[in-house]
Amino acid sequence: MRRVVPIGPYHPLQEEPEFFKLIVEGEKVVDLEINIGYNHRGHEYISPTLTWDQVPFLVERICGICSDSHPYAYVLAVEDCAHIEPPPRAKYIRTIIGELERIHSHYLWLGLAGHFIGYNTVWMWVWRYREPLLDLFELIMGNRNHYAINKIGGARRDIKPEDYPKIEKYLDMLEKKNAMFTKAILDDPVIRARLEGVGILKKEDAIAYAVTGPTARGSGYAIDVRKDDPYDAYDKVDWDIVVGKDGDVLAKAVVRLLECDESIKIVRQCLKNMPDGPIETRVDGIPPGEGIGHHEAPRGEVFHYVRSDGSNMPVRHKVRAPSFMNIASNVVAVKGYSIADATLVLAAVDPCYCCTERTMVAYEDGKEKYTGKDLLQLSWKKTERLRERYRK
Amino acid sequence: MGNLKLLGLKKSPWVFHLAAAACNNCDIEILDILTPRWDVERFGIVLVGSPRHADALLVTGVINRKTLPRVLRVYEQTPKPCLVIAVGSCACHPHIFESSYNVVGPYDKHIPVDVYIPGCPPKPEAIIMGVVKALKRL
Amino acid sequence: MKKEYSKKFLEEISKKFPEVLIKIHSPRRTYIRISREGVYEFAKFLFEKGLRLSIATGIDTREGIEIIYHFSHDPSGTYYNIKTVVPKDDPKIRSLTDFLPAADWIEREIQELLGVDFIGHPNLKPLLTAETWPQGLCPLRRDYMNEHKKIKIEGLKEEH
Amino acid sequence: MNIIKTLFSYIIFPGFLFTAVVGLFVTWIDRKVTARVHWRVGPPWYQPYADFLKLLLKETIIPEGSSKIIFLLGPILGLIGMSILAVMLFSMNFNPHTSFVGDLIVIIYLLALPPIGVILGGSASRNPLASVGASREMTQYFAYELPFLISLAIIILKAGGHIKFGDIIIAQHTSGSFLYSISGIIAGVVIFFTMQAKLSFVPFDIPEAEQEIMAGPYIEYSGVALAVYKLTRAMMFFLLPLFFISVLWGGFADWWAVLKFLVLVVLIVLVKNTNPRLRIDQSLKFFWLGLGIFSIIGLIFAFYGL
Repeated sequence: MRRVVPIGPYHPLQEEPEFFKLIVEGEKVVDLEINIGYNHRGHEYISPTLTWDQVPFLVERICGICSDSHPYAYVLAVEDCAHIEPPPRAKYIRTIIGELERIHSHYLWLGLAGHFIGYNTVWMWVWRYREPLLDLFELIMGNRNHYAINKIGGARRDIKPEDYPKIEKYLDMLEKKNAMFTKAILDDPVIRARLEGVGILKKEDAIAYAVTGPTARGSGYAIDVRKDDPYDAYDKVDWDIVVGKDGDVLAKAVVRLLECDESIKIVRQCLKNMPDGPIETRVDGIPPGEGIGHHEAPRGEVFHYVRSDGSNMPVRHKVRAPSFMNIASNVVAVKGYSIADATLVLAAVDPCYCCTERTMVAYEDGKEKYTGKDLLQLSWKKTERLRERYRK
Repeated sequence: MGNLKLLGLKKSPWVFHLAAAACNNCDIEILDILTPRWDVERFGIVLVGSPRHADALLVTGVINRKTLPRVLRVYEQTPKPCLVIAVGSCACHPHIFESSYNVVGPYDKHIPVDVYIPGCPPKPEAIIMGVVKALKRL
Repeated sequence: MKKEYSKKFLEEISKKFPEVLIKIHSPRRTYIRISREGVYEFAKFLFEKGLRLSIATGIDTREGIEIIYHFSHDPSGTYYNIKTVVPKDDPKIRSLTDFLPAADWIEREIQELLGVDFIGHPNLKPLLTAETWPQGLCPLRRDYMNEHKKIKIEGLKEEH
Repeated sequence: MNIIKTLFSYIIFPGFLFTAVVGLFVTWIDRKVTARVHWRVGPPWYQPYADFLKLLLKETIIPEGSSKIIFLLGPILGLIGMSILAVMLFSMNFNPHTSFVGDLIVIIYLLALPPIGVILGGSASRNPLASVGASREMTQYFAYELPFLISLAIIILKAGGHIKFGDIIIAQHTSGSFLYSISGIIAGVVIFFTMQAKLSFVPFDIPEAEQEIMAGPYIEYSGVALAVYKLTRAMMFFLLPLFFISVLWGGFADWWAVLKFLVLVVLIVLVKNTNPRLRIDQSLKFFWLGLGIFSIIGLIFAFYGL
């Protein structure tokens, strides 16, 4: 007997609205129908109505978790179009933030994966160690998410030399914890029973569906933009691509965990070799032409294409998030497994369907208490307090 | 009787998390307030999986054409009395997305909103403060 | 080594498909212009060579609707972008889905946002917009964008 | 006078009211210990009571097209079963001679009432996720019932072949707890896991897996009906460890029982927090192949008096 089990659009499995129709026989999934568009806000339509410098703020709000990756790829695309060479220090700063974001995103996924298999202890513990990283972001860029670090021709904020030791200290702590989590996941028989051999995406399917990122690498398809087409500081540091081979959920989880180790390595080397100098170059308009930028986001390759006609706004801006390719591959990965596995498989590609804006007025008892400006100041004060606490 | 009802609601607000077209940030920060650093279970706040069990809806993101009917349905399904808390600037006003063809406006155009928490994303402290304020207003 | 591969590959292309126009923007970005009829064969050739379809972009330009297929050659990190133009009065092109499942979603997206028909696509339903969205109204077409802007501005004037 | 006494024992002590109050307190222990394992602080002591009160006062929605009577009967069935079970457990522990022949079988059926209520309610909800949950609950019930019955057979053997609850307790008073023997340990382990499954705790919370099928059978419930479900669960959480203590750990007529009870509760919570959820087929395999064979070995030991 065939039945339809709907997952979504509002379902605890996903934080975002997304609609999967699982067509099941008993507990076995025989087909999957994916219905997206619940998150469609028309970025590609809005983008040509903004100036070149405003677009990073828009694309940052495509997704809150890869809020560094989208502006990164956009900036690379514009730089490719206008042949702009950012100063070396800016390149290193961008690389560091990109890698820290990868750690934050992978930890977020790991915690949620634990939550999905009902293992809330993993969720709580992993997020506990992710929290100091968000503090570091606030310390460097003034916001926990939506960092706004990328800028055409450079970086918006500098990492101060006195902040290096704090980053190093965090990395030392994380390295130990990461080893602990890797061991815990590989050793726990019940976790293995749930993850091993589930949701296998074969290499041929991975190539045909053009998946990217850990989803592809978990299936033994070794592609990584950072290695293939190195940009910024990635060709100046020493690191390895992590490739799994089975293509199951366990392989994807292990690839993500080991990638965190590589990210730690990259950030350490970047901090050590960081050159001095300015963090941005002067940009005088974007000449007519077209440009492509791609960045290896935590979930895979983010691809941006821009076309300029020489005015102050892009003519066309195409955005391709990694999940656009990865989610489509679920159709093959989920078939033949049970409903319980299906939710895990759907989550294993680290789907991300998603964006936002700032500051209004808060009321208390009908009276205006804080204006936008007050709130901004309160927020600055907190960041300052945090900085002081860390400097001690 | 009325007082008892309020007391129960104040001491045990169960929230359902409803994301329309949002970037993930507010949603992640909402999950974040459950984790050890913030731990809102201290105040009895629990995230529930079905709108039928909820007392408060934490809504994020702008509403687009496709999510609008779903949002209305979830709101209908929630047993009354229920609070609606708009988390994040998008939920308060579409701002940057206003010019888009697919966005049909903020939440308060479609369902009654009790508290607005601005910020992109609001810090976890701000979200907790917003929920507390919503409870105080009862 | 990577540069050499690219050079050799481009030579092979111009031998096999003499009608294409090749423009090298930078060492790792190459734009190739081809007629609408030749896209299918050319894309198939690229896919068999092991290139990965990253995405396709549709742009509404003066000459017609321009579609760019972005193919990535990962070992050398090079992007080969196939450009083709579909006239606006006859917006049709052959679908790539029969050998490349990755093209499924993006063709649906271009169909709904720009109104290009992909012949041979198994399931050409709207991907992103709502069921209530009027069929055939393409938000990324110039005429819609200009119209929509005008409506917005008039609406704002009325509000104030 | 006798009627009043009976009514008192069913409604107030040790029946419904007392079990409910203590049961809700036990769920607080659960939440607090869980929070400590997670490095959190956890809720204040009155939290379960506040939750319950709030649910009682909220609107109860009956989904359109569902069978109204069965939908509302589902939660009540379990509640009645647990109230009667409480009276039986208490009276037989403090006064073993009130026991009657075959009362253990009555208890087995009383313990089956809550799952039956969940299955009925879930199937009546007319929601695909609820019906998946109900079918999982049913599968799970058949899975754990087999080893559970075999291990009860071990206990009956050890008590000299009487299917009388009172005799089991008397036998333990005279010759020491059954738990302190090989077959007793085996029965203890099996009943422990069965308790975990009966309470639908991780790793056996498959029927109501929140991340897979939302709340499963409970998805359409709200207000009073949901409150009753929660209360039944809380009462079960109180009564199942007591049942364990009565049949295996020497009864609970002395103060040591409080300590034993807490040890059991904390153990259950720890197992709950250090395991991921199993799949339904894995759970079936675990109970039938793993624990089934294990309990049969225990039965053989018990036969030889070990």
